[in-house]
Amino acid sequence: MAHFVPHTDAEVAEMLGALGLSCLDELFDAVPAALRLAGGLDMEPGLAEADVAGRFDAYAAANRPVGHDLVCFAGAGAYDHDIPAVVNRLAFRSEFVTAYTPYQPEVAQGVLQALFEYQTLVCRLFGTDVANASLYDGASACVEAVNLAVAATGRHEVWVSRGVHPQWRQVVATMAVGTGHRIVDVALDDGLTAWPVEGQPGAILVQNPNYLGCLEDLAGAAALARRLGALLLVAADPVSAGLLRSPGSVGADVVVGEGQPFGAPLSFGGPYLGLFACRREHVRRLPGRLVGETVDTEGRRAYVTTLRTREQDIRREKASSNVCTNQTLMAVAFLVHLGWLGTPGLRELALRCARGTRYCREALLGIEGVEPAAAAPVLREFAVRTAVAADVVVDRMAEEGFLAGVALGDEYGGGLLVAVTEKRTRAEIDAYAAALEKVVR
Amino acid sequence: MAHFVPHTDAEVAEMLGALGLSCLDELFDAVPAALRLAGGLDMEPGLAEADVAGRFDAYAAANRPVGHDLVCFAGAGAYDHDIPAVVNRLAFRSEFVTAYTPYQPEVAQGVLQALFEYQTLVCRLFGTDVANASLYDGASACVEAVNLAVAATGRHEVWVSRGVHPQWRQVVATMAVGTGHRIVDVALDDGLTAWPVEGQPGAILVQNPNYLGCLEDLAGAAALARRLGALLLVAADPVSAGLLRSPGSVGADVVVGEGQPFGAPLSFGGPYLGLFACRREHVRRLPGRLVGETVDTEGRRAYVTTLRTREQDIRREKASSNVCTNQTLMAVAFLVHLGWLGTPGLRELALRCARGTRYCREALLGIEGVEPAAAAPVLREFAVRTAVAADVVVDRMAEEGFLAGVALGDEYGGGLLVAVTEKRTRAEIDAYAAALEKVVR
Amino acid sequence: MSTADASPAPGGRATSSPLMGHDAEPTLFELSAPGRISANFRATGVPEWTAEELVPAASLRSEPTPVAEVSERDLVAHLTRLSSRQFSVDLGAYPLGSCTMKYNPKLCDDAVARAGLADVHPASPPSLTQGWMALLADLETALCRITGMAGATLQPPAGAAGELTGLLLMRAWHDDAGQGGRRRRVLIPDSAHGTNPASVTLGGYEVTQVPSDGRGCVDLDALAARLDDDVAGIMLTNPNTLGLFEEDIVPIAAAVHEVGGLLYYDGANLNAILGVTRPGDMGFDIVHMNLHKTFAVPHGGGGPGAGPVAVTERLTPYLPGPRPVRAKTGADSGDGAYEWMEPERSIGRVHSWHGNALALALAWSYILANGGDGLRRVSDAAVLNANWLRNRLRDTYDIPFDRPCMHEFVASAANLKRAQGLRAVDVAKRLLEEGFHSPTVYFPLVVEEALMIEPTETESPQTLEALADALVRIAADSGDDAHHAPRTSPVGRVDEARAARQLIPTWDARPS
Amino acid sequence: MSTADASPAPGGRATSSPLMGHDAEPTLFELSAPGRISANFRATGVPEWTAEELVPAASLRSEPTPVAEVSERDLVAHLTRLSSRQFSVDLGAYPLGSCTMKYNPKLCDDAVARAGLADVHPASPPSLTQGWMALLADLETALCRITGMAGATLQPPAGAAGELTGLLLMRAWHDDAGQGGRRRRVLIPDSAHGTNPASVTLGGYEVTQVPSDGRGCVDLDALAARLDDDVAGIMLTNPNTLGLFEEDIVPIAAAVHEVGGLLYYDGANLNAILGVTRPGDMGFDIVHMNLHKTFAVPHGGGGPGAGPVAVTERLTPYLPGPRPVRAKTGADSGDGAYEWMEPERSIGRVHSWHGNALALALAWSYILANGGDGLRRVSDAAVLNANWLRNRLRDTYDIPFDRPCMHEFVASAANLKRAQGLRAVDVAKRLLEEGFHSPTVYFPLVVEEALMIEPTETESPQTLEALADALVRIAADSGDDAHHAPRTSPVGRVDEARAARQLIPTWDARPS
Ligand SMILES: Cc1ncc(COP(=O)(O)O)c(C=O)c1O
Ligand SMILES: Cc1ncc(COP(=O)(O)O)c(C=O)c1O
Repeated sequence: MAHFVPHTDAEVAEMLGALGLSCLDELFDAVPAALRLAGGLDMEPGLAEADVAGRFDAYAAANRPVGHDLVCFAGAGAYDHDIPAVVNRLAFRSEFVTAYTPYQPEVAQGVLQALFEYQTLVCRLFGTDVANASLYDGASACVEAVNLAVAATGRHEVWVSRGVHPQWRQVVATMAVGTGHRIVDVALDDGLTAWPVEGQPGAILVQNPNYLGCLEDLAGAAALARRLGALLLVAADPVSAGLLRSPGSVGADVVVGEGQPFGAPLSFGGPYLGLFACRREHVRRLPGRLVGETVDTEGRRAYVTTLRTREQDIRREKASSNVCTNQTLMAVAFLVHLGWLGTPGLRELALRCARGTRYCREALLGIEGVEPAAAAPVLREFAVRTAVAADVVVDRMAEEGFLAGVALGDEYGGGLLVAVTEKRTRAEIDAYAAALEKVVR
Repeated sequence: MAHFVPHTDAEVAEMLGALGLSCLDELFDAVPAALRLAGGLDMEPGLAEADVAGRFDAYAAANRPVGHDLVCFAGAGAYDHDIPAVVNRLAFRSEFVTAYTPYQPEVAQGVLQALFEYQTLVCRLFGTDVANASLYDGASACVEAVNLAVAATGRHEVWVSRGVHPQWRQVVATMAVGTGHRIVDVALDDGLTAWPVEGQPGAILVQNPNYLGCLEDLAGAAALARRLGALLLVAADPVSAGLLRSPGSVGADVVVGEGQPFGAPLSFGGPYLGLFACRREHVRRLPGRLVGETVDTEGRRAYVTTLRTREQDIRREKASSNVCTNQTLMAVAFLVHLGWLGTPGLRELALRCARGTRYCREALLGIEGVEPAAAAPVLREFAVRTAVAADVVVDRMAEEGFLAGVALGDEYGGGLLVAVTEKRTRAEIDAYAAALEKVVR
Repeated sequence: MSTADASPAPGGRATSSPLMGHDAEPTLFELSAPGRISANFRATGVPEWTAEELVPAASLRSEPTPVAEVSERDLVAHLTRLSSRQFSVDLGAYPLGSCTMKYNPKLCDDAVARAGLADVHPASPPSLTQGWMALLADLETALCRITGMAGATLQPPAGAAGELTGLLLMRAWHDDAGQGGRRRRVLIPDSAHGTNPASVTLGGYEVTQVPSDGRGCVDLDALAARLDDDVAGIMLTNPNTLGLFEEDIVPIAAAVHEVGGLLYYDGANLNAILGVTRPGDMGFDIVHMNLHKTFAVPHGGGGPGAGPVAVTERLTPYLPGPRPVRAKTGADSGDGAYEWMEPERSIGRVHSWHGNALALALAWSYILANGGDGLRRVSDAAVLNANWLRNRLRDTYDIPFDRPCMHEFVASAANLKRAQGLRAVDVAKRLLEEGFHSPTVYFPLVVEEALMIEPTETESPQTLEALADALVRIAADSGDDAHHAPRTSPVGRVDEARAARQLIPTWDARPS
Repeated sequence: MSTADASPAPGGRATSSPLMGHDAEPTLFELSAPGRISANFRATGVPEWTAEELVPAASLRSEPTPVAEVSERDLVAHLTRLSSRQFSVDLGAYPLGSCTMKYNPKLCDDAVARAGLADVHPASPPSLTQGWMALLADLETALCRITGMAGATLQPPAGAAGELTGLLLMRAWHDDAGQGGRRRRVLIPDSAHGTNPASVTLGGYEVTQVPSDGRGCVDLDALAARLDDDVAGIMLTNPNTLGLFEEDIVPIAAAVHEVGGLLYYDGANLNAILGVTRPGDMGFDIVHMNLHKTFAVPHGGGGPGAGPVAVTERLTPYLPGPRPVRAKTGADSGDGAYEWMEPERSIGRVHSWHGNALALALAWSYILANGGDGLRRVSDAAVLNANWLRNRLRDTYDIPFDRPCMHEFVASAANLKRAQGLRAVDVAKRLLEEGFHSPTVYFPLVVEEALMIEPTETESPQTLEALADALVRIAADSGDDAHHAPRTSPVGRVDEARAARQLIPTWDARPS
């Protein structure tokens, strides 16, 4: 078996001796005899490194990853983007990987500066003043946005567009049971949120592009929010920032998102990255960590986590959030990936996604038996309806070598959600359309 | 295409301006017009990172690597050992990977200390006083050993056992054309070197275990060398150092070897690692770099390349060797792998190879139509003769999912050379024997 | 080009000055130069429609979003130099109490670095993800055996998320029992970690603090006084944050259950009791684990982690879904393919997908490598190291609750502060100079000038020796001198007050 | 345990003191403690015969070979700390003349990190290695196009090995021409790199030095005077080691060919002329390339590299074998499978297998990423950077041959040495303090106090600016002050003389 405990028997004996103990069991005298686990854990003995690798080969072999044999057209908040080599080579250097939260800033400037730069980039993408050092994922970012809004407005009702990722809405609903917030589900009309005109919501939450890939009217939502005295919470796609007006610039108070497209492989859903940003006026309600610039005793530029009094370890039951461990390493990967793309690259990436999406959508709508799920303009993802049920389509297409997309739930009247990234070639899209034509017959 | 040149057009113009030039071509005015390449290189334009990856996917897909689908029983100087995760995670940290030869020791202590520790380990394995900081591979180490011996003895004749890896002997022969050394080929008798009793060789070169896997009589070779006034040069397998007496302890003057088993994947033959070690009396003829311990101005322990006057950059045509760039990074990988194995692990590794070899040899010799190629005792590799030609056996076995071994050349009367490492399970060996039984019928 | 001034020149000044100790590392934005490019894209043959053709004018931005414009070479140098300004477990001992900064085996990183795991889309149908589902189910089983529980959810991405999940399970249970309205309070010891009370609030409960007794454990009488049928439950860490085992856990559990409350186990300190005893045996109903502490998931500079929650049989129907289960084919169960199951009375999802999957897989590789026997050795050595170090330091530092501890102990610099003005923070900064990370300071709150020390099992006796020597050396320092520490780190002591007073949360927010 | 003394405690003292600037990093042997283990082995089920049963007593060693006994955690900390004591391209600019320390693209590391390449056994039959053979053949073709040659061998593992291979090709050619006996000399300019003369000796030839003229190039008259029919050939680097293009290369080539000699091109400086001109066009017969310079194979702290040798048509029959070639199926060639071909008059193997295969593959990925157009951009920028820097420094440092250079130039500290006792070595050490690696010093030998500066194309103008500023700053220092440099590196100036005087080549050789 693998050995991670360095102690030799002689050293153990010597150390026990220093403590006046005769055996290791005596270390646990404080544990009542009745609670002692007789016979130890009911688990197999430890494996050698090579045997662990063998087990994982088997797990991996039982999956079908996307790639040449399963060309990916699935998105729904988890996108198949190219990740440049620099991301893994840099973000996963062991200094970043094996460090803890930067509690001692003097020896944590690496992580702190990286987070400071990450926060800057998130604000630039979203058009906001401040961003935190990350949350768990898109869903938790939505939850925190809702909590911030309720705290800021004192109103417990929050309107949530059905255009928001259904799983994120489910998490919002789960957490609302604890906070007691009233979550109002707002339906879509031909792909776009159909807001009620009157009410007393503390906030309205909309996603753009929304779950069906459609471009929402953020300016309209902002006007509505202002009129109702609510905050506008926007869940945005960081890739779309390459082409779309930033949510902040059109009136969003809080902007959240899923950072996976930059730096994180599909990874069966995690670890991903919760993006959270807002206007400066809400900074004292900001959940999680915030890195700020300051100086050291010699006046040299330095970074440190700041406004700590918001946080659970100091504020305890009155904290703005309970988050402690976040997704820092994914934030560093985000920084490297986005830094590599740079200003022109981000735009080019978004443009290529949009082009592939347009090309693919037209190819699919050219197939008889394939209908658009919504007429509203889309950017990087779109939904279609087919005679054959979407989940059946996905299964059949897998045999053809494609991950066809994500089957939409009943709340959307079914259908298939299709995403096209910069990785998809014209040849792949043509082959995909040809296969789909067979499958939907 | 990928971009590795940072200059923007504006910067290029500004820099040209500072030089009083109007275009880049003027930078090459010193190149006679007649020599200018019209129309540039006849090569395809640059590819994007993702497209380069695609090309390499295709190359890789056209190979059959060893693994679950091609269980490896081939050795012949390139062994399929488990490489622990620490090797790649540590030896390939970018500080080691992207550094040059440690010409400025103050900022190269990392590489220097690693090499100092590597040299220490090589000497411990081989029972020698000094080892250099690496040579290219087993073959080049043999060449340098021969050159050292001739220089030390002033005799130009060198006896080389046919038990030495044939490709290493070929390289020795190639280089001897330049140096004018007389290489005498000494045949094997039932797997062991049959030395002439009289002669005036400057050195005798023997490999242990030899190419057929047999254990040579080093003590006898040492006695012979002493009697003839020749140096004993031994090519040794570092893994066998776990069980065998060290060549140095039985009288070798120079010990060389192929370091691949520690830290280097099969890699289609390179980069590997030339091990070179000798008695202290020969240190001024040592080829390549040597790291020594010293102190800095404050008396702190420090390391530096030393006895530099042996080397080409100072000694020029009188240098002990022409080697400059060596295989330092592989030496660091060797250090990490061997350091991880440690004292008990090295012995255990050798033991496991020997056990698998014994088990496999017995299984094969139990097959009718399979005969031993030699009776002499073996350690981690052995040769058999089969009715069916060895190269045909290898081809057929590949279809069965095994890399059966390496076909022996005519100088060995044909046969199949089989290696069994610690990676081979009893089940794999049994399956291999079963498949071979079918194949040799 | 204008001659560069002392401050870092803009646009890719790739010097390693920061590494060599002077200058700060310029930000990505200072390294930026207009027109510089690293990005490149594959050839796809897709028609090249313009942005205007693709995006409605109302939504299309006029200017590209400013990111940065650096060469790949400068990006690499920047991040590499940043890493050289960062301490880590791989560089040295990291005795940060409550954080379990043990060595993260490299074999675990490699185990999960497989396309067959990393390139699986989370929305793929089960037919394409049997390997992942099997892995998660195997991990769930192991975690249940380790904690003595019946079922678990792997969705919570961290400990705090696990806490909140647990509290929502508590609430669902009481609601089902028709007690939703009545149960308003959750008890928490005064030594509890901050996430506990914060989670209680988010769970919709009020915090009632339970004071520690003279021995650093829950005061039984105080507990009894606070127990009533409006109590939803209690959250405990055992061993607690003082590193002490709550010896009265059985009567505590009985008393809480007596009034109909549930017991929540904060598993942050599980590293102390692997294979020794199980929360389930102690009477806990709900347990969260920090896989990034106990099971060696690297902390990543603050995350990601994983905070699975395991529960007793009666609570399994409330677990978040979907959960991977093996289809029952015919009579005997668990031999078919894996499918997703939604618990009947599930509280619902707590993560976008299936939790921090790769982190979960990494923890599973660690558990497999150790095995049942190895996990017990982990706790043996963790507790042995902590006690040896406590014993070695007791003549030098105050040890408020000086009796055998579990995997960590809390010392105090109170005596040194009185004697020579040396505070916990000074000890921490001095220790950085000695080449060690500092302990956790000023937590738990019940101890003044607290130094919470957790050596973990992966540090050798010789490393402990060196750490003890350093701490003893430091204790002889005067506060005046130590105030200047650290002097050997990339930057000196950082002005935290100023950061809060003059908030600069982004590069663009800097006063120019 | 005995209390640790000032010197590093034995047995796994995992502190990062070295990183924090004090203490030396202990050796693996000091970190060792008896009985400590990291190694572990898979379960195989193979019978567990004892060593005695497996090895004849005469060969069996009595004691295990002492290696080290460290925990995996301490091994990781040790190597990680060692890496933090090492400068590298990824940390900063590395203007080491003649070494072409350009940025090594990460995409190249990833391209070759494939099981389909790394796990292929070199003795596998061609049916199993078509991918590798295609890759090597494609690289050979590209290298021939870049150099203007007809065929190449990829076997030489480094430049020096390539040189010797080239000299043996020269010898084989002359021998075949029945001139083996007569041709005894090889001409080499006095500015040549040390490996050139060393290789000549190993090739069995005598070195005849050709002095440089006042312009730093081969002196034509001196050359003519040395040319005779006993000359086997000449070895040239063009641009030469002074960074100057040998403008008279055509007449030189004619003169050498006139007497029946061959021209050897040392490709170390190929980075200057990619897509601009080719050795073949200049009249060279044999060319070696340093893929670890021109084509971004990382230097690895000293290696591995790759030194392919390309030759003109007439010399291809002599190339080392085996070479991967595409089988001719039917009339038209090159459409069948790859097979190994042995050139008719081959000089024989020069490597155990097929050369440093992974390094060759890495270089190929670099060439593919750049393409023909990109490679030209590489030389444009390399030469632009060198000239810009030369121009910026000419008022501060002597520039012996001050005219437009190619990819590098040689400055001299002679003026500073005279003026203020500041030698080339002092400039080098001071530059380390400034966060840059130093140039190559004291080479080429024809320039006193030489500072050979090669910025490479991957450093941005801003980095050059910073480098120039630093060099100008340094030139103002007094020698007395600079003698103490470097002061910010892990160790101060190293005592090289003592290392040679009191040789300590291994840990075991230390005086105790
Ligand atoms: C005792 C205790 N409980 C809970 C937590 C919170 O866990 P996490 O940081 O994973 O959210 C921590 C982590 O610091 C802890 O130490
Ligand atoms: C001009 C020149 N020639 C030859 C060589 C030798 O090449 P290698 O170090 O790859 O053997 C070098 C390398 O430093 C060089 O600079």
